[in-house]
Amino acid sequence: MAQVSSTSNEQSSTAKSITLKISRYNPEHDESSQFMEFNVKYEKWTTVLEAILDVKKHFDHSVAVRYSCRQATCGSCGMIINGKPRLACFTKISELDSDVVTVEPMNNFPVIRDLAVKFEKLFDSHQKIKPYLIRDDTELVSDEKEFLQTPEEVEQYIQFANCIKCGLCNSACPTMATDSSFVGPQALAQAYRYVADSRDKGKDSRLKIIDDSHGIWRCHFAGSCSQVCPKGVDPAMGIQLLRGYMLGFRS
Amino acid sequence: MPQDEHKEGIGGMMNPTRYGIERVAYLLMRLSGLGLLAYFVAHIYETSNILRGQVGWNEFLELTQTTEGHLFLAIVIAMCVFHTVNGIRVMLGHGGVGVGKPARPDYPYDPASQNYRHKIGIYSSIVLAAVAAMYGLAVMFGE
Amino acid sequence: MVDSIEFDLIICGSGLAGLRAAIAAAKKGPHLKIGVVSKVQVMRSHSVSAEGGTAAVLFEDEGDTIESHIYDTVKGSDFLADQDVAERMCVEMPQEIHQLDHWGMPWSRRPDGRIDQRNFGGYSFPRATYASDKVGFFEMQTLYDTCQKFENIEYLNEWFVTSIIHDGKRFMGVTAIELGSGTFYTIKGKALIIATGGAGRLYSFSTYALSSTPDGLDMGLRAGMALKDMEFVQFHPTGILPSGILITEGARGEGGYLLNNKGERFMKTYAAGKMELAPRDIVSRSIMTEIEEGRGFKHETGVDCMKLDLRHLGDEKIKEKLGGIREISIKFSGQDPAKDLLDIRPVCHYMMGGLHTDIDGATEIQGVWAAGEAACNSVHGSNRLGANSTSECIVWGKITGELAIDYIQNNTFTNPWPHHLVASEEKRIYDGIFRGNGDVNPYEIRQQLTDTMNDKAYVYKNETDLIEGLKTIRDLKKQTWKHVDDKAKEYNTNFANVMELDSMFRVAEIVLLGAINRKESRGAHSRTDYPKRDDVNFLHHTLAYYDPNEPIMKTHPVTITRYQPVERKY
Amino acid sequence: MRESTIMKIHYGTALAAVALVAVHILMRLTQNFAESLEYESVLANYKFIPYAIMLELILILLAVHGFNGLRVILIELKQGRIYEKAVSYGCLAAMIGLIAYGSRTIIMTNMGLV
Ligand SMILES: Cc1cc2nc3c(=O)[nH]c(=O)nc-3n(C[C@H](O)[C@H](O)[C@H](O)COP(=O)(O)OP(=O)(O)OC[C@H]3O[C@@H](n4cnc5c(N)ncnc54)[C@H](O)[C@@H]3O)c2cc1C
Ligand code: HEM
Ligand code: SF4
Ligand code: F3S
Ligand code: FES
Repeated sequence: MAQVSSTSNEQSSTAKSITLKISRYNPEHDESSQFMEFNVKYEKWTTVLEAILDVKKHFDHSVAVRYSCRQATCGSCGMIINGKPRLACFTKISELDSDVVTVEPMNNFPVIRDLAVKFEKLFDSHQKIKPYLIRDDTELVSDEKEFLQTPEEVEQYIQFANCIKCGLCNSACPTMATDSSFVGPQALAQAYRYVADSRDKGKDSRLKIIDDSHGIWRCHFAGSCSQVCPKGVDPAMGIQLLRGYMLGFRS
Repeated sequence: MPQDEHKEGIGGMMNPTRYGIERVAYLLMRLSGLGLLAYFVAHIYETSNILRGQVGWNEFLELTQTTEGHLFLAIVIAMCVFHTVNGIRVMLGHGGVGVGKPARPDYPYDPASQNYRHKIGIYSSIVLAAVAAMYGLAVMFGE
Repeated sequence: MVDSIEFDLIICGSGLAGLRAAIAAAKKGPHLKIGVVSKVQVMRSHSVSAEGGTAAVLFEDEGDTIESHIYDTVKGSDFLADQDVAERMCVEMPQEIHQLDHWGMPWSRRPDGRIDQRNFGGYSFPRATYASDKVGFFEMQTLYDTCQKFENIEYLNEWFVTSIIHDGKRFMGVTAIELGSGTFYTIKGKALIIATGGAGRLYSFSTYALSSTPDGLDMGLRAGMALKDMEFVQFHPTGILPSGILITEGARGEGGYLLNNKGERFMKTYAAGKMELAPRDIVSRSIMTEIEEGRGFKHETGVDCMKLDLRHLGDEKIKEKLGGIREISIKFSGQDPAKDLLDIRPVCHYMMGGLHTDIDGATEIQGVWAAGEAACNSVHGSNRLGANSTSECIVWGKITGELAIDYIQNNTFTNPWPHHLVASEEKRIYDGIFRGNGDVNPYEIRQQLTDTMNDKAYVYKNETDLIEGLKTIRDLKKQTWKHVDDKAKEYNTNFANVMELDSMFRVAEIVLLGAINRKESRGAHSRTDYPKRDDVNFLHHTLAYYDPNEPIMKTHPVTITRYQPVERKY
Repeated sequence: MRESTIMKIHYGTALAAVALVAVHILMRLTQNFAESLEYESVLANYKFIPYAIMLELILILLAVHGFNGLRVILIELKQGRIYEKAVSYGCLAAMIGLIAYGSRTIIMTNMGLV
């Protein structure tokens, strides 16, 4: 019996096309980055990631791009699309409303090649703010049950727990644009995520860590981080609430 | 060669066109802060002329009592008002006031911290700054 | 000389299983060096996509029992599960849920602060522990973040492991390419845990991450281990069109309906007792039967589909409990579950099979364990129940992590390093693949391979289709696709993609051979030409060993402790 | 000094300055603009001790606030131990310099040394 198979690759008659401009750059070999242009067909649901992979499959195998889940949960595919940091798999070509789609590697991250960037600094900053529950009894001893936590208490931090570490916020933040030592909105929002968790007792030690000359004070509430976050994390809110503790507005 | 961090640089930091009014406020806050600092230093120097006696003071005063001087002063007034009013907004924000409450985000995401309260704050600082500057001009040129 | 680094324990794969193993090992062996090697950045692993729940018995005070969890699992498996293994999982699970809670997992809660659970397919009690509909994501986050506490874990982000090095008996190390720089490395180690996840990208219509290819399975296979029960591929009833992204079973667990073009809840014909919450194999078959009998819909892409109705749940409940799939369906399909019916279709979702292990997750090579979806310890038999997979990952992650440390601490390691094996692996990938030539586009071959799997080994299978599929795949394999056009060393994903394709061929062949050999219908393996389960001839596991010409197929007995096979009815 | 202490001072000086600058400007406005700038009236103001003290306060507050603001901008522009030390001490020196210079004016005028 015929069982219809692949769907995403089929082009129906409604297919339109755009010019996809991909920034190409291999720091080991090239002086500077250059754009390569490709003509790609798209449907109303085609994402920028699919378009890039289409190019990789059929026109130029060497395009370097990071991707995995294709459903906006793994945080791999952050890049600058038409001037703004976005997830390639969560941006449909049809919603960009433009005949030319330009993709570049994220700003404020060193380029490995083409669209792929190094994340070491983001991971290090994340680790630095102690992103885990701090209390004596985190290791379960046989028969213990859960720590109780009401749905209202969950609501205090769940928003910030949605962070997929895509780095878009760090790419948009104006402080990150010039300050290599800034911890960045991603890590600061995670510091708040754990501070706001009713099970956590590590507030003081975390506040100490981010109270640094390149810590939380380098955020000026520009809000760009929240505007580009694809998961509704709203790092700007978390950071200001966290700073509220440090200024003594909250306890 | 140190690794190129691919930072956006000052241009990216200053670019006010991409992320809405909050980013404009950020830029104006910086510029007005620096402008005021420059004015402040100049102002201290200006007033020190009083030590040179009435003649010295008046000499110096004449230098500033020109059309350009008045325009400059109007800008200083604007910067001062903007920086002060927006500064109060920023301080409240930094303390966690008016930045919204944490809540489960629902798609399409609309960050609560980028809310109308702060937008109104920004717009009113701009408007107040403009009004103050105009008032200043009216007083200065109204002589 | 090949660059070399060294760890005590190597964990290949950084999904739920890999990270749980890393924590268990780091705790047990605080002075040992643990390396987590992954071809994606550690927390980008496929596991973040798991949506619906993790099964565990938490409410014995309200009538749930471990016994019942075991029986549901065994019955769900169509009696092919090893029952001692199923028991182990169900017994260990409750405390793992609480341990995750102690590490910061944001479980959804009841008003009184206790962890909440929801209903899932094939269970006789609501025991899928959930965190909205992003269970895997939050579990990965909790494990990843907890890993940050341990100084003896090191992360090798974006290292593509290509082979396992052993001296015939005992594990010695692996070879890998650091994708960023393109350097070929040997990573020496005393023990290895394979946690490379499932291989669902063998199918073109799939819920899996694009990185879920069978590299790990193939690596083990080439190293001499057996793949077990590979013919059992699970098709999830509700993959949304056109992308194939999963709409979690939790959507039906919360009360969603499946509708045919007559507007009927057709599941009443097939599983009146459980309706939409029958196990996945049954629901998927029911959907395909409905479609074949003309009661389906056509999606605008021309594909047949069925409808999932969540409208009666109401906007608020959908936002609260199914926020993730709400986002997915609005964004990717333009359908708001509170207002529209969702277009869904059975989709490749899970591999019951994997590297043959015993109940402890030990493989046939000393010093190598396998955990998670890459392993087949036979807990799921021929059909996995929803929410049991993350449970498996967590339980065997912990078990293997601890056992590997025991092994390292209780043995001495002095064997000479087999340089020749590294040399021949280098030759295989660099001469055989990187510098290979040919003019056939490997990406198109990959597309054809996955399309073939979709067409010929989908929900319903039959001899003709399977044999045709096998022939197509063998023909494709002979074409000249083994070449890498991208000649740069740095971040060469083209190279990685062709290596993935190489492994896909070997594993696809085993899936099809297993399916051809199993002339019965059991669980997810459903043959129209042999529609009945045949316990006389086929109540056994399938094993496949590597051979350059054709895989060697064997069988392996099923462990039955307390439940004798009976007819499976819901 | 801890960064939080510095920044608390930054906010504190800003707040205090709001009040004082408001008084300063309001007092200018009580008079006609041109008149207010006349030598005699300015001098009279300086000689009025409470007003002189207020001017001194404003001077200190704004110098501290302004130069710390400058420091913030500068350490965000470029990083490095030596550079950041230079910026911090440079701003501190400028701050002290400006306060000293401004104080000279105020004290000398107040004491009638003109
Ligand atoms: C969409 C979806 C939803 C699901 N929802 C649920 C659910 O609700 N409940 C449930 O119980 N189960 C669910 N499952 C199943 C479950 O998510 C998976 O079985 C489980 O996450 C597998 O985890 P893992 O740790 O074994 O492997 P994975 O998370 O798949 O990780 C594999 C790892 O191996 C690495 N790797 C692979 N090859 C190589 C190589 N060559 N070199 C180096 N590293 C390599 C990868 O980089 C990755 O880190 C779902 C599955 C899917 C597809
Ligand atoms: C009188 C009312 C004032 C208030 C309420 C005020 C408030 C603030 C606040 C809150 C900031 C921090 C902004 C941030 O971190 O994003 C700031 C920064 C700054 N202020 Fe003021 N200020 C005032 C007056 C002045 C004056 C008179 C000067 C000049 C001497 C000045 C110079 C600066 C500078 C240079 C900065 C740094 C700019 C930046 O980081 O964006 N301020 N001010
Ligand atoms: S806060 Fe948002 S933008 Fe930043 S890393 Fe997390 S998910 Fe990405
Ligand atoms: S963009 Fe940057 S300045 Fe603060 S509010 Fe966000 S971190
Ligand atoms: S591919 Fe995972 S977030 Fe885009």
